[in-house]
Amino acid sequence: MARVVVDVVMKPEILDPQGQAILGALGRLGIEGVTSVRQGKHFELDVEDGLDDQTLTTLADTLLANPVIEDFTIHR
Amino acid sequence: MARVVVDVVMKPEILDPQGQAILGALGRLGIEGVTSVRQGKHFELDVEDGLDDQTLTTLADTLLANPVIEDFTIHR
Amino acid sequence: MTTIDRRLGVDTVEAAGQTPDQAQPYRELGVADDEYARIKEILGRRPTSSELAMYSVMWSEHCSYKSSKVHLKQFGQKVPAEAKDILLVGMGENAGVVDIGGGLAVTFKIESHNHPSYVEPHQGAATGVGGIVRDILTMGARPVAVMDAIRFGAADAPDTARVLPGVVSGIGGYGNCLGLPNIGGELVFDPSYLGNPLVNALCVGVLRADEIKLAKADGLGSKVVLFGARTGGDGIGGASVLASATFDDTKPAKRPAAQVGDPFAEKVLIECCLEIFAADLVTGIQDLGAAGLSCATTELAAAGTGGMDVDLDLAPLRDETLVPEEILMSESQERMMAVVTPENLDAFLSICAKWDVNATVLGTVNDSGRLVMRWHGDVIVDVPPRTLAHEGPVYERPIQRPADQDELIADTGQQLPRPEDGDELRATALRLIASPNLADKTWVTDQYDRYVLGNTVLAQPEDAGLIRVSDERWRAEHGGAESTAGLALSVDGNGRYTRLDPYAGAQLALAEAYRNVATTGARPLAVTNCLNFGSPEDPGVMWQFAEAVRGLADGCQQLGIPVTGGNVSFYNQTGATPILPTPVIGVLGVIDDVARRTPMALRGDGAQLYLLGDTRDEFGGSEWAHTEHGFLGGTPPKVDLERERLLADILINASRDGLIDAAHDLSDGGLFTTLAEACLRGGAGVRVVVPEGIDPFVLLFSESAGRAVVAVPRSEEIRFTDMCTARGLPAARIGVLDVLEPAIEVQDQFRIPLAELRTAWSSTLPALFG
Amino acid sequence: MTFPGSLDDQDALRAVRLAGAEPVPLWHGDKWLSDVQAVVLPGGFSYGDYLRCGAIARFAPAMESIIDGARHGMPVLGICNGFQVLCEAHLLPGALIRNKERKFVCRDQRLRIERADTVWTSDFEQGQQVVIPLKNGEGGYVADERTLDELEGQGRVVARYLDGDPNGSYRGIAGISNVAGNVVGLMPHPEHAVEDLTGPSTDGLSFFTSVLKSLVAV
Ligand SMILES: Nc1ncnc2c1ncn2[C@@H]1O[C@H](COP(=O)(O)OP(=O)(O)O)[C@@H](O)[C@H]1O
Ligand SMILES: [Mg+2]
Repeated sequence: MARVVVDVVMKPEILDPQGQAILGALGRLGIEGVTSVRQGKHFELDVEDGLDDQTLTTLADTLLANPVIEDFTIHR
Repeated sequence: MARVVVDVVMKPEILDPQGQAILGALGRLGIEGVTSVRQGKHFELDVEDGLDDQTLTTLADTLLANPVIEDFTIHR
Repeated sequence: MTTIDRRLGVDTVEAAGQTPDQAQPYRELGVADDEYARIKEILGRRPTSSELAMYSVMWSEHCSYKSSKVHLKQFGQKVPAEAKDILLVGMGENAGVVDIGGGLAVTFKIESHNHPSYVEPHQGAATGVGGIVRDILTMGARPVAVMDAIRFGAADAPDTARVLPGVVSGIGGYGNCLGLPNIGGELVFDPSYLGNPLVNALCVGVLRADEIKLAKADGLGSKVVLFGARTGGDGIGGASVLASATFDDTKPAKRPAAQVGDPFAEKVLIECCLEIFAADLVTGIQDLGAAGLSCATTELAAAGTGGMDVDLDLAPLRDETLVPEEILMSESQERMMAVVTPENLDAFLSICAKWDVNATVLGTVNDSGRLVMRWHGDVIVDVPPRTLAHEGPVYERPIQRPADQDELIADTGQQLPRPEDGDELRATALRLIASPNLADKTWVTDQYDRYVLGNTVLAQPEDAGLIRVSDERWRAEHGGAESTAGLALSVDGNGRYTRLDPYAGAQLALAEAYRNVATTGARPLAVTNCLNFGSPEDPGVMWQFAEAVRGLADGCQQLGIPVTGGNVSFYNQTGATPILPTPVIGVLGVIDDVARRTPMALRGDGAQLYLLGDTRDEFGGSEWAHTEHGFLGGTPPKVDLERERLLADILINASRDGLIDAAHDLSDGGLFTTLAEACLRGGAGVRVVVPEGIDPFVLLFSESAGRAVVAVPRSEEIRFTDMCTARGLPAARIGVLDVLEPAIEVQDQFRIPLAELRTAWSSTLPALFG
Repeated sequence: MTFPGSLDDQDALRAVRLAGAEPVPLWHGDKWLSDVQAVVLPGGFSYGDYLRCGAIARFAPAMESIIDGARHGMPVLGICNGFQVLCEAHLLPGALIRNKERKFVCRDQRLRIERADTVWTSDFEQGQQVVIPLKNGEGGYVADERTLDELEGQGRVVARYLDGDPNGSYRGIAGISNVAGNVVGLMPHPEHAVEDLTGPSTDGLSFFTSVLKSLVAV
């Protein structure tokens, strides 16, 4: 049994309303020194050791992320 | 200028409908060997080197995560 | 991974017999000494900790209504004669059911989720919607619409900025995802709600009059099925003392501080149940809400053949560390319990499978008169179910009219400076219409889907929501044609009026909801209510409560519409300071032909504007005193329910006979607010003439009850005024519609172009909440 | 087509009926479409859509035959969630993301019909302005510049928002079609604008009469 983490973020060219909003809120909170925020998704999977990287990639690529607008990274 | 990553996940005892839905879909996709999925948020921040951990924690605690139902980890 | 013996440390009936004097943490569970003594007397031994858990939740204020019961009885005792035959199911069931004719019935109810919405606004409000929808579903009805009445602290208070957006996104997020149109509600700001917002959600459902489902476990050998979401450690704060008690010193795993709703799970649960109902596969059904399994099992068992055997360890868990006490108290959402005869079981389970709904047979119905629960074979619960479900404690709480009440009433606010000339009236009008309580609410309501299901005829900002009673099955039964019948609903409350006079305040809320329904042309039929008050242990609060209930019961009797159900929410206070006493009243009405409904919008040219009812100098508890002077004192507007009945009759007949183009009732803010809302809705302006002998300020801002404004086409003017004269309803012609250069113009006083008015009205909430 | 979390399927059936066609309810779990001539993917939250709207629906058994039918010219209209599903299934380019305002929005929306020559819009005038309810939480249409230019260049933008864009859609795009024009995705809800009694207009009906005419024509 292993823990796999998949992080999904919007491609840079796609605007990210959530990130923008947080950046805006920072100002109101008087927190300085943050120049950019982007929000993505974070998945924690428990997988059986048998599961190969191939399958994991398909999983991330077809389900967890939408390649049209998102990039993903798998941490095993 | 440094890249800081904050991951936010539902507290383990809290229901995570997102994760449940994905787990269900895996079955339909015919992907086996994944025993649990939890979906959280992934934030990528560009911060000035001056920004101290203290401030980062406040930020994560007030803006990025909802402490009532979520835990967060900061990777600097 | 080592599997721990799940039986370890679990208290059993046998153990309870052997250790009669073992100390139990009943006080921590909110069980009083005498209540604990009574439990022992009932059982003839000390309760097991599972039984104690069950008694503690079932005998809690929330589930047992122990402080309110003695007052709520009046609703049953005072059911109006004319209403007896339409009331198919009265109070006590999950929700009341009324007959609307044509073989159809309607069930509706309003419920509070105040405290959870303060702790976690989004999820708290969301699960509030989920809970009330399951109540309606449980009656065998298809939920067809929701409404929400929400109250917060001062609009500009920082915590309001935290709570309100979350509450609104929670109500929207959950309701939208269920595909239920939101057709109305209330949004009110008052400092007294700052530490204790009110989130009251209403749901209405439609069913066949002969297909009502009840919460009873009938039929020897019938199976008890738990279906829907798995059980987690949600909402069991109290149980932790038991958990730690059973585990001696070993701490139990962490339990959730807030519940998360899963609207998708609820959506499939709804469709699954409706398919099961259509196939007539259940003899009894109960939703799991507060007190979860404890409530469902005891109420089902108490109402049916009399006994039930349950294997609690079969309940599917989300968290394997849960102990029986916690499973029994868990309030995890999106769960239902059904009673199914053995021959129907397979069909039942296959429908659950079709919808991917998890279903487990937990037990069997018997006639032992006992509810027995086992945990891996050991008996951990053996109780007479009625003693939990129906024979809980009943309190006659001390009642004491608050000392400051007379003082409050004595200071009528006559001394408050009033606008003196046209310019001051104009400025006052613009400030009022821009004040948070009167301003445009679309910032909230645009987050709610009002179109889904395709039957919404009127929704916010109309006086009442109005939906067509039409569904697939109805059309199938009627050759594809849509039904013309409609349901109208309005919810209203006024904490300031109720603070000044709880009896009158409850009746004024009732009257406003009743008037709102009639304004659309629908005939008011039945009432639901959500009573939000402070601590019942405070004699002053208990007086407010008793008076409000008496006022509501008397009012319903006089209006001839029965109370079908409702909900009591006590302990709404910050420290020792209670909220304004806030009964929120929902009135349901019916209309034969939805095409005949009267909209609020003033459109077109030339129609004559009539003000119906009497306008008096009444500013006690008014929006004007509140926003302009932050003042609360005097007495609320006079209640005249006979007049409300007459006004409703006129509005309903006028709609049926097509005598009026538009109607909008008068409430918070008075005539000016009503005109502004109606003009901005339709785009037409009005030229108002102040009738002889009335002060313009009083005309524009007084909150006298029993009034409405109607637009009468010239062609119908005689017929309409004759009708009013014949029936003795004062109808004063106060002006005419005007579409060229639309504005609200009050002769010799002021003129406000609609554009300016719209800006003032619609900028407030966006400026506050983004 | 009804997915477990579909919400506007009843409305879609009603709209089809009011347009004069015979509505056939389809179930996401059925592999084969009973011989229908066109498919409407209605609004809702097909599978809860906590991950991404339409992400899971795309894999529904029924989607195989729909994707197949669409590739062979069967008219398919995806409304709101249906639009999201079509994008996830790569029958349409781009994607739909969280509204710019990060709030669900439900309002009567003015649109301009940019293409009156698809099977779903032939009953409109080119450039006709219509009012149709918009209600979505993830309705921001996004795609890379190349794709956007391609859509514009090939005239595949079917409808555009007027009075400022309500959800952050690039270039105010409210609806697009595939190259052949038989597959259309639309964020606003025409099925909610088919009766005077319940809608802000009856403008939505033309989407359904359009496809009916083109089908009886062949
Ligand atoms: N929280 C809410 N949810 C839905 N609709 C609301 C809400 N608050 C106010 N509304 C709607 O806004 C309109 C104006 O509200 P209000 O002035 O209280 O109406 P009335 O005075 O006729 O009771 C009504 O149609 C009401 O249903
Ligand atoms: Mg009203």
